[in-house]
Amino acid sequence: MSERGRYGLMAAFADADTLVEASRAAHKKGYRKMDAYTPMPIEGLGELLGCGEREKAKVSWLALAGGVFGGCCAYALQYTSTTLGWYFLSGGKPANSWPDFIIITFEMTVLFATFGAVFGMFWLNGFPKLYHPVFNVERFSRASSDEFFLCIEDRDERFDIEKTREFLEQFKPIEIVEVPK
Amino acid sequence: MSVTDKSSGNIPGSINLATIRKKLAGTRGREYWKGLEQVAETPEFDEFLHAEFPRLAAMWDRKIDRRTLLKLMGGSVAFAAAGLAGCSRPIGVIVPYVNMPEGEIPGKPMYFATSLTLGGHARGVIAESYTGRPTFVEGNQEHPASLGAIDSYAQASVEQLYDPDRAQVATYRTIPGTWSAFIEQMGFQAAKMKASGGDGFAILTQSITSPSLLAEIRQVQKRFPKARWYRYQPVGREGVDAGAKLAFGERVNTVYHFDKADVIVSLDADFLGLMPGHLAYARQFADGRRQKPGKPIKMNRLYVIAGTPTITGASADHVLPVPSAKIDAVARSLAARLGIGAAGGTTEAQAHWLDAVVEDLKKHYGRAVVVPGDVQPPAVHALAHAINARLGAVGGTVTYTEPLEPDGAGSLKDLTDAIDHNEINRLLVLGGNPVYDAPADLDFAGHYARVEERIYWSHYPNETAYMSYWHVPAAHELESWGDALAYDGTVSLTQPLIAPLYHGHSAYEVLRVVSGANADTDYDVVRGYWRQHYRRYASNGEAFDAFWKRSVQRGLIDNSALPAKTPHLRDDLASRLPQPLFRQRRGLYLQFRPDDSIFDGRFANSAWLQELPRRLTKITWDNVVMLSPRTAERLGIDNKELVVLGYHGREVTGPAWIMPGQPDNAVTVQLGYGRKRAGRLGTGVGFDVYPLRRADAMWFDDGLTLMKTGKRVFLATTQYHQTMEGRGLLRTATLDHFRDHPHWVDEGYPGKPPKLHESLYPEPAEKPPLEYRWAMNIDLSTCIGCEACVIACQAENNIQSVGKEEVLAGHEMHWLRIDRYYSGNMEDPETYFQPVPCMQCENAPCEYVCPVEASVHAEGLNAQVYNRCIGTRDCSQNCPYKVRRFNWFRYQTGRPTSTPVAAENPDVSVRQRGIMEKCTYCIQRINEAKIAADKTDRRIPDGMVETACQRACPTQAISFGDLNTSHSKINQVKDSPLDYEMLAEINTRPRTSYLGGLTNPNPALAKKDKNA
Amino acid sequence: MPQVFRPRANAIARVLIIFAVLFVAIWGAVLWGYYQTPYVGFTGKAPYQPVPFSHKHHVGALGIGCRYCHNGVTKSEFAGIPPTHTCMTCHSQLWTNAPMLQPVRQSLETDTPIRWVRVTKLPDYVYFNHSVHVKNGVPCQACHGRVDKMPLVWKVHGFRMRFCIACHLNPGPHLRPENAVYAMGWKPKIDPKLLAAKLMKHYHIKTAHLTDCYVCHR
Amino acid sequence: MNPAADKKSPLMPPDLDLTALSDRLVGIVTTNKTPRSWMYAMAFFIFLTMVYLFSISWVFKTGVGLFGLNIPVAWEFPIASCIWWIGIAHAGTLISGVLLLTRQNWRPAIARFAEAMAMFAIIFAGAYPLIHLGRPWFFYWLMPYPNTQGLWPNWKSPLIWDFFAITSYLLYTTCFLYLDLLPDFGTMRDRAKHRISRIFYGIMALGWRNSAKHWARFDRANMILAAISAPIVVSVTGTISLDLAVTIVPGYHFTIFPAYFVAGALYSGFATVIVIAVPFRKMFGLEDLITPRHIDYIAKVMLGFVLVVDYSYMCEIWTAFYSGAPYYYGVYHNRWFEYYAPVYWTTYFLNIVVPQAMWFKGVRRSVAAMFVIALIADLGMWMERYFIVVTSTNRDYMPSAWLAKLPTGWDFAVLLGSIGGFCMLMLLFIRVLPLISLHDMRKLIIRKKGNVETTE
Repeated sequence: MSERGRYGLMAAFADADTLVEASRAAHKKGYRKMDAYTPMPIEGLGELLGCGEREKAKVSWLALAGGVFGGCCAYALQYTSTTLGWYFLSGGKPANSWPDFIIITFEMTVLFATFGAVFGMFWLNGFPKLYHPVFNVERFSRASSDEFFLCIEDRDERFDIEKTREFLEQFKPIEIVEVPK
Repeated sequence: MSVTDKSSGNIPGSINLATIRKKLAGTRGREYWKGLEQVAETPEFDEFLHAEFPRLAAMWDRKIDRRTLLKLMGGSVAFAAAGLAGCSRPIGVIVPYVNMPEGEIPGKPMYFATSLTLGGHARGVIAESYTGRPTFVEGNQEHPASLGAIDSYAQASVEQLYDPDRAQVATYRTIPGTWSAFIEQMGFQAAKMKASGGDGFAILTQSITSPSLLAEIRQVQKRFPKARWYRYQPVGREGVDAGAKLAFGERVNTVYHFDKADVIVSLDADFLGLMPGHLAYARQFADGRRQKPGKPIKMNRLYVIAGTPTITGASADHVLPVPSAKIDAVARSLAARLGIGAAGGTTEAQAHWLDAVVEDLKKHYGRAVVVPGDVQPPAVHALAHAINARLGAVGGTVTYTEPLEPDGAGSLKDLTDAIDHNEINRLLVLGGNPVYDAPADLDFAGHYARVEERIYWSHYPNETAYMSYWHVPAAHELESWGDALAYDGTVSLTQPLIAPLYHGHSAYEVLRVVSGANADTDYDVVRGYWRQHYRRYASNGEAFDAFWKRSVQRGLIDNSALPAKTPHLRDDLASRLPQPLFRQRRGLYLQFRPDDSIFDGRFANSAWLQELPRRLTKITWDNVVMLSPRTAERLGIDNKELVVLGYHGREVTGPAWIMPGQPDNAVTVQLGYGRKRAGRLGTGVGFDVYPLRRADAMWFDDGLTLMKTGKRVFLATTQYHQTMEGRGLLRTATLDHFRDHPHWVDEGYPGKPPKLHESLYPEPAEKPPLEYRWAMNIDLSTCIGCEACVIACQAENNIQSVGKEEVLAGHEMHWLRIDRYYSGNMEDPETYFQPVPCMQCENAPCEYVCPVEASVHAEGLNAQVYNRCIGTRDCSQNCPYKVRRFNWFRYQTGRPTSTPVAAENPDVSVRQRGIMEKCTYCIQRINEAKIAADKTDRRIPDGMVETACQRACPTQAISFGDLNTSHSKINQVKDSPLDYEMLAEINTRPRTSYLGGLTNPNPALAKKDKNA
Repeated sequence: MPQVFRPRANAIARVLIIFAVLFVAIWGAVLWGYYQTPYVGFTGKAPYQPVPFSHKHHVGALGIGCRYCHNGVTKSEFAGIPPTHTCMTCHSQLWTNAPMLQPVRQSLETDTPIRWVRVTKLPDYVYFNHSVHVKNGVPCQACHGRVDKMPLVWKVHGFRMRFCIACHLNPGPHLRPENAVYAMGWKPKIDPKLLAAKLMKHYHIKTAHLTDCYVCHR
Repeated sequence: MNPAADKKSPLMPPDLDLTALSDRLVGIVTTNKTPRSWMYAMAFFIFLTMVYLFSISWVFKTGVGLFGLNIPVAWEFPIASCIWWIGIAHAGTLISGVLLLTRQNWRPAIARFAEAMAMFAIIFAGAYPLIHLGRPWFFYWLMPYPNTQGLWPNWKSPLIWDFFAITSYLLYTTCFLYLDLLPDFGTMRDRAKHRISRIFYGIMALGWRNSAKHWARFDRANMILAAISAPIVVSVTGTISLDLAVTIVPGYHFTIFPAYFVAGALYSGFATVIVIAVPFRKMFGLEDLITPRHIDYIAKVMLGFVLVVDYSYMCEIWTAFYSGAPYYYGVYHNRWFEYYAPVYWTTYFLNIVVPQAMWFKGVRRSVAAMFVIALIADLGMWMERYFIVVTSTNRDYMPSAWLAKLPTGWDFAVLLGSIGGFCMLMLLFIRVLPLISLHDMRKLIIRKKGNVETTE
């Protein structure tokens, strides 16, 4: 038990099914501040752990915002730089040759949508977050390859070290550890 | 270009004289003009870097700044700025005059009327000079032999002037000596000669028409009665003189007037290409073919009996290919048909052809003319004189004057004989290059070596110079005073634009020094001569100074043309005619011709001329052995295959060229190549044919053998595809067809551009309307393919030459090219020329593909902004006319082919490596005119702006002007029913258009239907 | 244990990201600023001259007109640098043996030009024509500044393409009546806007194609 | 996932569980004994890279005249190669994007290095047009930035479209690849041996900790990028084809070009995936993860696209002759009978006749055969790009300007050099990161167990 206090209680499971079962139970039991750690995405876990459709939609919205921003800027730049101020006659085409401007507008839309999605995801996930208490657990390194973890956090008002441990025991985890902050 | 000067045509005489006196007095020419440069000290460096990036340039050439630059690149910009803003960096040096010559305005060119000679005959030119630096020459409208036009040789004189390979200093036995040492030694020897009356002293000159120089020679002969004068010109006109003697018993100068002629028959005469007066002749001929708006449709008719294809033949309505050697026979048959002498042997086809021609000639009594070629033997000339007399041409289409050159000079043969008899111990060679270009059988080199004292005066340290004791560098015609006669005898004056760059001296000085007289300057001599003789031409009681000023201003002496005279034709001419030549042929005929570009070899070191595509073959940097297709077939010779020419035991090897229109069994080779000491460029280019030349057969002979070698070589041609693939690019028709179908140019060709509403965009996309809409038109009926425009464009626009390897790689730079297409059969095809400059499209395909707006529309023109170009080359990809040129490497400096920096036009950017360039309609001239007009708030009057190509064109085939000026010449031309736009159907809307070509074939010989 | 970083790593990471962003922004600003510096534009600093000729004295104090020495300005693209003789027209009488003028006298004696240090120079691919500008009412001052206040002449403008374009797009405000073209520090009496319009009409200036490339580049 | 697939030979060894998977794939990176073959290959490709760098610097110093260029033929090798490289890139994007959307279970094994391939290919593709500039040191004039001239790029120019397309494609691919790598960076961080590498991977992982919330957002972002992949692929090669198509050059000016180029691009791209996969699976003993069945799937896709390409050939010819313009007949007369005819006919043989072999299952399943066919496909597509670029302008409107031009040694040096550089980067990549996406494979394994819903 470190001096920095406790982050939560973590249970390791051998397979995904048990983890899902446990998390579902925990959710039913009213635990809210908890998180599951799995080597690969597992359907439905998100909803149980408070990262539901609304949360995911944020990413989509950011992507859309990015796209719109990129597209508008691109067209605005092309339009203003050819029609306002001084411009050149080129190939007998008018200043605002909109068909010629479409491609760059499109490319920029796509590019900034990409940025929106990727950096939006980073932002929502709070990256970069190089240090995190869960890493203090020795076994946790397997979360990125073959084991499944459920961590009920200390800050959950229902959290009680004994009760929670009992609760987790019933799913026969490989191991239960306290996660120091 | 200053328009004010040109329009009013006044070339301030006295003022210039003042300048020139100063120049002549001035120190070494080089510093002189360099000192006047209003740019930084090393122009070439500047031009290179500044084209690239001004500030970089300013920094790059100084140590401290290179350091700064590195810092800048290293990234500590702020530091560099802060740390070094203190130290002031000189941008360059600016050097004013000490005492500005009167009338000189730095930054404005001055124009001097002067004249340049070729083979002794003068063409008047106007030379442009920037702060004392000649940069450009163009024709002098007032000069009868030029009429404002110019030929490629004269055009290249500027390049030759600055040629770094020119002789730089007087040498004795090739060791640098001094002019004063020369004077000293000559004075000493002259004294000795005086005693012997000049015994053993001989002067060898080229043909000279200069009155003052001839007077000088007479002076020498007076001082040394035993001195002898010989004359040799590799491209000589002995046949002409001898022919006249034969016909009239006296030498005459024949002047033709093609403007008066309806039917012209050329007996192997290239009067459009290079006869004396060819510029004037071309103009007269073209005026007879041009269709003038509102005038009745008519044009003259030209028959050419051609020993080898020439541009004259290409412009002809009917060509009869006959080996030069057999033209004698044809001429006799022609004459016989007109009742003169006995017929020579002709073939069936020839006979039929001649019948038709003679009919035509008879029909046009008094308006017909027969022109014998310079290369033809006396008999042909004599017959031509007789025929012309019989046709009532004399006094009309032909006039005779006193000969331009006096008699009294021995031939080269006489000289070598004299040397054989040890009669010559001191030989002064004034110009020419006899060691290289003398007929081989005379073995001039061998004889020359036997002369004790060999003095040579010439531009280049060439073959002859190498064998001479004293070699004195010659002052260029743009560096010295002089005079010469034009083809009609008009006295043309030469004035210097610059003090000799390379310690050159004029022929006068050399002649005087050698003959021990006091070495007056050429200025004193020429002026002195005319002070004595001016009264004949001066308006009554005119003072000499006024006369001189007037004449120098105009570059010629008014109405000094020789008066016409009518020599009496011998009645017994027929009987006096020599036996017909070549009754039966041995082997093949060998024919020599001066080269389209380098003449007799004197221009071999000129990159401009070497790279100028030969008029018909489009070959650069080489000469070839021309064979007719049939002959090549018969001998199994492949194009570009090396063949060995065997003639009188001598052998020469050169690449074969299968020449459509070349007479069978006749092999033509060009003079002037295979130089051994021409300079960096000329040495070793092509193969030397002088070893095959014999004094008794200067132009043609039989007995030639041809041997295959099986080895093929690369020839750098600029046009690889010779037919038009049935595309309506170049449109021609016969005159009769034109009469019946006035709008034939549009009939049966891809149509007009699409209607406006068919375009996605509103058309035409224009900023507020333009004040000027420049446009060009090229008349295909009068373009003779002489390529004067190409080289004029090169000179005006700082276009670089690139050398044979680069031309082979397809990297040539000429903005204006002359496409040459053949049609019809290989034996005597029709040949068409089509000059192709930038079309200045209004919907320019090149523009919209440029990512950086280097190719945009400016002032209604299709601008190419060099300093913005990054060289994607998409514009060239998208140019349907392929008129854009790219600087693949750094051509502009540092290569032997680079144009001398001093010769470059300060009004045009010198393009750097990696950028695209193209025809700009000479925007610098347009801008000058616009500025001049703008300053006085008036419009540019029609005809004030002339593009370089337009001005150079001998036939005025190119018209240029402003479409917004109503009734401007260009508008009239474009209203012609013959006007058409090339590739109009792809909707590029070119500003450059063409007038469909017309020919006027004889119905009796209805083969040549030129209707494409 | 899988923990690789210390808690403070998070903070550090965030700070680094912010710095990265700032760095790019600042770098851009610096570059932009650098191009405005007198160092790049050669402005503001009078180079040393062989003869310390003072425009301040000759123009400002003595009131000699520009065209007396730069007489090419109305006729040619090049305003012209006076030949030694022009200097000597006065200095053969005045200050005939001032050591300062030694180079001038020497130039005349030895017939070697004075080598002035260039102050203003445009790239070779820019074809600026003085005469057309002064004839159309563009005053010397517009480009060369208050020369009458310069002991040794320096450059006041960087002469970037923007500078030229700005005026070619809207010449009006820079124009002056014909009599004031060569004046220094001239102030319009009437409302500048009115004057501009009047002068544009007076000089027949049409701006539509004044920014076409071919106006300055060939 | 389709049950049919299970009846066939498996896409991965049945006994492969999560632990074994991680051990094997991570092992490839963390192992200390690098395969000999890798060493030799690396040495060779570093040499080629040197050749590349030297030749482009020399061209930079001397001038683009070194390439086989002249006035009718102002574009050749570099542009052809640029189009070719971009095409190769597209397969990577498409595999990791479109196949993700369509839940192809043969995707995971090949997606990762295909994506890497895409990125490196774009780098070399993008370099070509710059090398090919007359004044490459002014390339930045293509970018819109406030400058002292007050000028902007010419937005009407297809080359500017190109510049933007390639740039955004490169950035997009980088994002997509990094996103896909993020969880695997996490794995590497947790399994790397040395502290240094752990820190490196740790930083790259940005603190990824496999939380279900991470996964949820990760999935969404991944899906969005996947959805973008298709339009970007089409638009980029489409744009490049417009470089040619918007000109008025007969032989360039065909409306079918975008579709035609995209199909060709994907054909050569998938071929390249095979060309890369085959040696790698040997080198690192991955025969059981990248199985003949994978190759088979790719082959089917290739066949599909090559048929589109062949259709386009015919369509183009038909258009040319239907146009009724002599210039368009000229183009085909030129391609069929003139100087460049051998290139044309070889191309047709390679791209029409040879691919038909892929109709046969035996061929598709034979790794060796497919390797050869794939190489041929790449060659064929390169030659196609070459003849399109060159044989159109060398004889267009003006017969007098017609001229052919052979490539020079520099052309080949730069082309081979770029291939070398590309391979070098690929080799480097697989020694630093798992060449097969771990988390995708895990999904596959879990799904095989069949009782848990994993997202896709």
